[in-house]
Amino acid sequence: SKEKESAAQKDGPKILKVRINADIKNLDPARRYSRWDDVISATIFDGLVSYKANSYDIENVLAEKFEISEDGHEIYFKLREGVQFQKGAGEVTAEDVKFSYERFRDEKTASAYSDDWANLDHVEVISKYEGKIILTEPFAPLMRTTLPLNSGVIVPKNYIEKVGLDGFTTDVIGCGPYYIDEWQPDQKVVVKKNPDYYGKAPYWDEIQFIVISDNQSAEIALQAGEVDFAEISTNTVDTFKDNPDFGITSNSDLDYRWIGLNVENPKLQDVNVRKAIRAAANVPDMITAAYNGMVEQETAIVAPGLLGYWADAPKYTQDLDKAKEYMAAAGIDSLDLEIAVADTSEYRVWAEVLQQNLKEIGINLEINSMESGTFWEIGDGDKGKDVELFAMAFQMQPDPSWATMWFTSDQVGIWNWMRWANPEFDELHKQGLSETDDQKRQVIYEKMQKLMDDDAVAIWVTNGKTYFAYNAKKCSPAMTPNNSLQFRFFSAAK
Amino acid sequence: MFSYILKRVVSTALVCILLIIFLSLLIHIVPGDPAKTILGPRATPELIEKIHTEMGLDKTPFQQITGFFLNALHGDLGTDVFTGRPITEMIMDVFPHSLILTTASLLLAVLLGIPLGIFSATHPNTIGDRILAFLSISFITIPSYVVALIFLLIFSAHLRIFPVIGLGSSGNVGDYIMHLIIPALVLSLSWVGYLARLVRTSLLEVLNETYITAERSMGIKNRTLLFRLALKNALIPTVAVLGVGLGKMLAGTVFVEIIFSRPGMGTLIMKAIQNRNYPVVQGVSLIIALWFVFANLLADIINTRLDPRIQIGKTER
Amino acid sequence: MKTNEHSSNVLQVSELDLCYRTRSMMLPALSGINFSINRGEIVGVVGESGCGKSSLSYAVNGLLPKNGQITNGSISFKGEEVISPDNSSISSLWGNEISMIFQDPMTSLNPVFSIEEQIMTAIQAQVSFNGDSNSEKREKMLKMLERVGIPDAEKHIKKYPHQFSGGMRQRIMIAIALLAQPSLLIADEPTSALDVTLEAQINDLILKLTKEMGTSVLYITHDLGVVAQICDRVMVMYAGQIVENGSVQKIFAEPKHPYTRALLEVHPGRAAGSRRLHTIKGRVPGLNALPEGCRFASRCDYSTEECEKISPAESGDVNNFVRCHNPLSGAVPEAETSNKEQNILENNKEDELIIDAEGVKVQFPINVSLTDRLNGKKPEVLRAVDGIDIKLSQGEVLALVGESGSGKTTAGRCLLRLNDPAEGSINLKGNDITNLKERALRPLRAKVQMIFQDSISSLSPRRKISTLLLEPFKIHGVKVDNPKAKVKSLLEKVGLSNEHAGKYPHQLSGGQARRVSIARALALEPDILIADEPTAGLDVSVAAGILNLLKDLKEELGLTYIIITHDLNIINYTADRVAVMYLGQFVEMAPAYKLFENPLHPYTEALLSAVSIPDPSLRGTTQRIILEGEIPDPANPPNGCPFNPRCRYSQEICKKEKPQFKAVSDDSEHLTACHFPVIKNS
Amino acid sequence: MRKKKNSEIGVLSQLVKTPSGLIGTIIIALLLITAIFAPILSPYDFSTQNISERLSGPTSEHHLGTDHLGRDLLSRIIYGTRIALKVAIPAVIISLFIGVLLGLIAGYFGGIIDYIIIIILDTIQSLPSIVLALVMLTLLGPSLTNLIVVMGLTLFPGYSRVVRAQVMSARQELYVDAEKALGAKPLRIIAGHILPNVVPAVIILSTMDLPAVITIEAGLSFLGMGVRPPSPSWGVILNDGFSHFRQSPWPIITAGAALAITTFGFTLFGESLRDILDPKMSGMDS
Ligand SMILES: Nc1ncnc2c1ncn2[C@@H]1O[C@H](COP(=O)(O)OP(=O)(O)OP(=O)(O)O)[C@@H](O)[C@H]1O
Ligand SMILES: Nc1ncnc2c1ncn2[C@@H]1O[C@H](COP(=O)(O)OP(=O)(O)OP(=O)(O)O)[C@@H](O)[C@H]1O
Ligand SMILES: [Mg+2]
Ligand SMILES: [Mg+2]
Repeated sequence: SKEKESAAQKDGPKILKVRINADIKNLDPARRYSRWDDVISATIFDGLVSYKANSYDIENVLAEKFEISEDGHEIYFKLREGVQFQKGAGEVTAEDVKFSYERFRDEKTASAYSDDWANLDHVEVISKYEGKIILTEPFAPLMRTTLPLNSGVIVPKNYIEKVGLDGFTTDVIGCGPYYIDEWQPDQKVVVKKNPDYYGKAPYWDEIQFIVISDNQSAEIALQAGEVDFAEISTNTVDTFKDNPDFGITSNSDLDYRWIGLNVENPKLQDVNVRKAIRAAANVPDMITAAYNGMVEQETAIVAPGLLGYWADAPKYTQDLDKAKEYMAAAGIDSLDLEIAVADTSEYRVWAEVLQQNLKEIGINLEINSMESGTFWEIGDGDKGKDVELFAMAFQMQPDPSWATMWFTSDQVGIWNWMRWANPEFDELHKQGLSETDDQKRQVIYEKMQKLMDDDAVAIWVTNGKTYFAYNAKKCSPAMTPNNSLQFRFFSAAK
Repeated sequence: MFSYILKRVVSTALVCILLIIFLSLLIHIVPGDPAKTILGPRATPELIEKIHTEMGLDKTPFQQITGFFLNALHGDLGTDVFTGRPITEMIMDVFPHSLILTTASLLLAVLLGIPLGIFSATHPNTIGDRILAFLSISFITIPSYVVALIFLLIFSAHLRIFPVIGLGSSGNVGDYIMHLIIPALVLSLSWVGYLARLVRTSLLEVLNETYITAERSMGIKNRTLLFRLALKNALIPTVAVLGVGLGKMLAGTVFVEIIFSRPGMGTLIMKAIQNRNYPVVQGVSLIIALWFVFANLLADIINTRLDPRIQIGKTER
Repeated sequence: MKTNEHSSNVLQVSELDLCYRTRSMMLPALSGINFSINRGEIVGVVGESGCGKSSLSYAVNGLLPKNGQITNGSISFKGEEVISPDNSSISSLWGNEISMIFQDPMTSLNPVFSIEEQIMTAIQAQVSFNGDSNSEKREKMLKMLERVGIPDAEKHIKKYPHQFSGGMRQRIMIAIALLAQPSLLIADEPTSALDVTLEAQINDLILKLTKEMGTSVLYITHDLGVVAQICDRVMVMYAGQIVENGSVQKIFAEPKHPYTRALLEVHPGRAAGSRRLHTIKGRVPGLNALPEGCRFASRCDYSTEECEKISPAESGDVNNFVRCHNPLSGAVPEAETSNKEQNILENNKEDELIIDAEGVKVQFPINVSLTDRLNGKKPEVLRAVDGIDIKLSQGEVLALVGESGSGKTTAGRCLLRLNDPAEGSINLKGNDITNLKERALRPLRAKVQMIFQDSISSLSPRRKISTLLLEPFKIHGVKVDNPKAKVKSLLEKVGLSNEHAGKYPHQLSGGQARRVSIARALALEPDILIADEPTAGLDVSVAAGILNLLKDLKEELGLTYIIITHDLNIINYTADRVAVMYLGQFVEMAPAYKLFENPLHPYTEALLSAVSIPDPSLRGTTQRIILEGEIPDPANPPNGCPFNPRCRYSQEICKKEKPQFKAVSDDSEHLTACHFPVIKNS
Repeated sequence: MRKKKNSEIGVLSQLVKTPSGLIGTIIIALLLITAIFAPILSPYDFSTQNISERLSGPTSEHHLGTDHLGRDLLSRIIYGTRIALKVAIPAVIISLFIGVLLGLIAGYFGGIIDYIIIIILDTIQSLPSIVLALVMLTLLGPSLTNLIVVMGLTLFPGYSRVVRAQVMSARQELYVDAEKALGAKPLRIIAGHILPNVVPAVIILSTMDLPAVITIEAGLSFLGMGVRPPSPSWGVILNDGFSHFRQSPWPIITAGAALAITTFGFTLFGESLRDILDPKMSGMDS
């Protein structure tokens, strides 16, 4: 039957079926919410520049020319001529570029990604195809995360002005290799090859993104041939590895996941207590139990491979003697603590392992697992002072400032749940944002991470690693090193 | 009939009002912010405020409730702030799938349960009856999610006879039905047991009635007696129970839909609760409540067809 | 003669034994039953409750309950043996040769099918209609329905059983049973759930139709009066045996078995005006403890040592025998009578009225559907009691009689304010209680008590008898020094032994339960007692016991009674005055003896003539007035005189004008509401 | 007092006479024993982890295998019995208390009070209990106590309805009129005469509700809304097992079986009890 299938594919359209973990919410690049909004809109929209297949290297896409001024305040671009938006929505012009970028700063758009364009002053239109992006200050992440990704894509100005914001949520129009064909809420999203695409035509004629929220179900669907490509859980990697029909691809994530310690809480004010906890925690066990050992231990907030990765960071493993020393130094021999976790299996396992670890140094850890909605509120404002330990994961973009921005002192009571306030750290963060020299930035971010380490405010667990399994007889995937799936570069089985 | 329906409408309206009041109050006390829950650290204060305004969380509960009802009367249950889709549309998209799933499983239950019940009632206290009784109780008591988990593995991972994930490709009726079979079977199992027992008891009861003896004494043959004269009486309680079953369909579908990744009312409300997507929770709850009332009404009406003694309107609500 | 008998013999039962299997033992419900039924003969079966009358009918028609088993003997139908292990030979006779009418017409029709569907299903199954086309079958069905007295059958067959009254349903049952012109009809107490007037109608119908068709009837009843009226022959059953079998004339004239005689003696129809009713001591023995010798010995006034040891055999022919060691001879002696008139005069102290109710009306709201209400229909009421006056002095006994649904119970309940009067005033012992608050009424309740129609359900099911008997004292805060002794004395007062104190109500028999509720009502020594149908559903002997008790209590305690009943037989014995109710109104009121002698209202006249008297010689002699039709719906009473549609004297004026309730002759004690009272020309 | 005991023994001895009653009683007895003697019966501490032995099948050391943290499954299942009963019994008692009270009030007073109560019951019942419980748990946050309270609040309408119906029909009964005619006050009638008639139905309903509560509790825990770790609720074991099914089916098999057997036992028990108590309390004979 496998042969028949491929035979049929030779005749009919080439269809790729991809599992997505959750339904799309909004495909408008400025108002996207989830990772799957990102992945799918990336097939529909093109920006001035983009990452090449399987890499962080940037190439021109819509831009014919793309130049950054010496002082980093201006970016000149010249568009390809004659590029058409899908579904007859007109030609791509510099006006569209201006509109696409400036709307991120517009209050009416209420973009969750407005910070991507934090330093945008305005876009100057020089001619129909030429323009300049004017910045108030140089902005290092712009080239790394804003322009090559979804915040840098071009949307049709005239069309959006015509249909209004509410008309541009799931029925979007871009100028990328695929156009949106059909959306069956909670079931699937179908994109089809854009016949008028100006660039290299993608291999797949049609991609169906099928919603399967549960990992187990997805794995079954993959085995049953109901999908061709799916994210799988670390627990089942072995099963697919042993099966020649399937290929596995994985990449370390950039996310950072940690157990935070609230330094403002009286019980944790003493750095020795925090260090004792850190020394007692058995992170490798957590990794074995929660991820079947399929991920790497994280040593600091910036992931390996990124600018700012701190290679020499200490890698903590359980050391009970040391932990007891710290406890003695703090002058306590027993303590009742509570860890707040959102109720997922992953965090629960961490907490349960930590519970067992801390028991050995006389700390009784209560696990307060709560439903995620409740969890997200506990760090708010002064309420956050009562938090003791918590398990958390933040998403990350490939620029170190994305990691450090949440732990400055003005984030206390917002996202800095450790309530760790360090003026030096704040200052360094500011510097890191406007510094454009990569080497200088590397020094800045390493230093920031050291500051965090000294104060023992977090037990870093893992950056995570995402595993995808795919039908090796059918397709061959492509993604950036941080797991951004590049469906436009997916090809036939190799 | 008319006054009966009017009465039902009034009490349904009261139920809905109370439900929405309950949910609206809940929104004001429940911890958790929809914006933060969905966006995590991306949620800026402005964005949070905007989402609150769009959800109407800045209004007083009274305004919320009245506003909700005024709109609901026009069939407008609000829009999902995150996708911008009308909630009515979101519900109408998934409702048929839940309905088909429930109906299919009830149908399966009727097709299997009633004959089994008749068999038991006509062979009381035989080995067959005892075995059926044991099986029925087992079917009734094993939680549906346990059955679902086990079926998922047996049928999909090992046997691979039936596809079980999702709804199947759209527009392909055959594929849809194939995807329906296992989930419907899982859901129907407890109903099979339940109906078998119910039919058994009520049929046995009916067979002991004087009128059955009287009819037997008129020379009516056993077959006619059983399938024509007794069964109709025995089905009256069954129909009422099926009505409740149809009305409570969500209770079962939540698990089945989650485990088999089927879109439906269960998954919709589950996700909405998790995301604190209040307008969706409200809208879905309202529809569920209305459906519940409707299903019971339907059962009542069918029962008046079956049982001439029940005069609609004279029965207690 | 012999050959003739054989050929005309429809049913022949010999040496039949029937047992019921129970967990602990086999209960011998029937033993050694011998009889036969001839073509066209109507054979009555009588006996107290539990004597095996129904079991006999089950055995004959093959509809035994699951645990029933024929252990011995034979039943042959028209010369053919019908007992077979799987019932197959008898079941082929069902509907065609043998058919049944059941006791309760309310439960013997399938509630979810229309009359037409039910009859047609039955017809389809019956071989005698095999050749007919469907329309012919329908034709026959309609004709039969007309014959049993369902007018406009075409219209009514679309209806469902619940839309018919009990009497109508029983007619329909009779129609179904006689459709195929069977040879044998088995009727198990077909009228005991019906009123006297309906009973007469139904029995007449059975008699008429079966005579026309030549159908034999096995007619089971506990009322000897009915037997005397319609049966050719009677079999008396006692504890699973036939103790006497013979022609009606002979047995009523000269009962040989002491049990037969006792049954005749206790019949209230014979007791008019007597000082004291006969009763039969003891109870029918349970099947699990049948005595060795004669089963009746322990209750028999004539029993000898032989009787207690040796079970007597049948002596005589198949259909003419007695099972007794010492058969009696001669007629049953007349009951002694006392002078009624005097009784009344003694008690009638006009000056002090203990009950004084005037113009009392009780109304129940009727659901009017909203559509009707929107169409301008006003909410209606059902006038259950429609303006009655009740005045009673100390020690007087008033009887309320009337057909079912005439409002007797409601009238009684209203006097106790269990139903609130819509109009009128109620004065009890000089207190106006018409609008009294429940709280204020409570102390008075101790002095006015009611015995409810259904005694078992008027006793709280999960309380022991002793608790129930002490409850009145608790409620009214009366201290009881020695509760046990109190319970004992109360039970003794109503003729029960102390062993019942620890039982629950459902463990009592109907008669015992009634006694307990009397004891409870009497606990606080009330002045007024309202007894609602105190003998309904009881065996005659038990009923007689209750009536004696009431009478004794009256004499002892000087109670004032209202007795509600539809059984005119018992009134003559108990009541000083009688009020006849029809559709919520009094149509006649008079001292009991005057009412019996000279009923003024046509309704009273008809009620009296429907009374069954256990004397077959009266058959055909007194002119029986059988009331046509049934009591109208009280929600929708006829215009003019409420009785006019059923009255044989009805004239134009009766349809228009409601007659006044007043004295018609110079006798101020005898009131009636009739335009044309029946005044005897004596 | 002694009398009462007798009658209870009477019911029990009748129960064990039928096969299903016997099986039900045995299962419940075993459950109770397991719950009470959990520390003695379980071979290990239910929370001790042994990461290196995680997800093993049954071995001579771990008779039912281990979970994803290497904890002994047998011990966890045994302690799970405690949780199941700890939630179910108080929850049923709460709903019984509220339900009976409201049912009595609605049934006895009728009219507008009845109407209001009925509407409230309708409202609660118009949402499936699992959804209602989810919504309410979101409000209160998952914890053992909250779970109990929420279950109690979702289930009480069942009792109210039964009690109300019984009271309504009891109110029509003659014996209530008879009490009234004797001059008894409403409280006496309700407490002394109506309530005892409602008791059997309520007892039956509550034995039938116990397995329902256990099922819902495990279901909520399965959805991640139940009790807190490391409490070994069967639902939690199922949930964890579901994430690691490919590696070891044992958590799901054992927890699923424990749940199935428990609900099966309670249902058999409840039904046999109903057969005995209903319609007349013949078991009360002395
Ligand atoms: N199915 C049965 N199983 C056991 N005993 C039975 C059964 N049916 C009747 N009996 C017993 O058989 C005896 C005769 O009952 P049967 O109903 O024939 O009496 P009956 O004369 O018709 O009484 P009634 O006038 O009350 O109808 C009674 O003692 C009764 O308790
Ligand atoms: N609670 C009630 N609600 C409505 N109608 C009632 C009620 N009680 C009695 N009725 C009606 O009032 C009429 C008189 O009833 P009642 O019970 O007083 O008659 P009765 O003479 O005692 O009849 P029976 O001989 O059958 O006991 C009947 O038509 C009955 O249907
Ligand atoms: Mg009988
Ligand atoms: Mg009455």
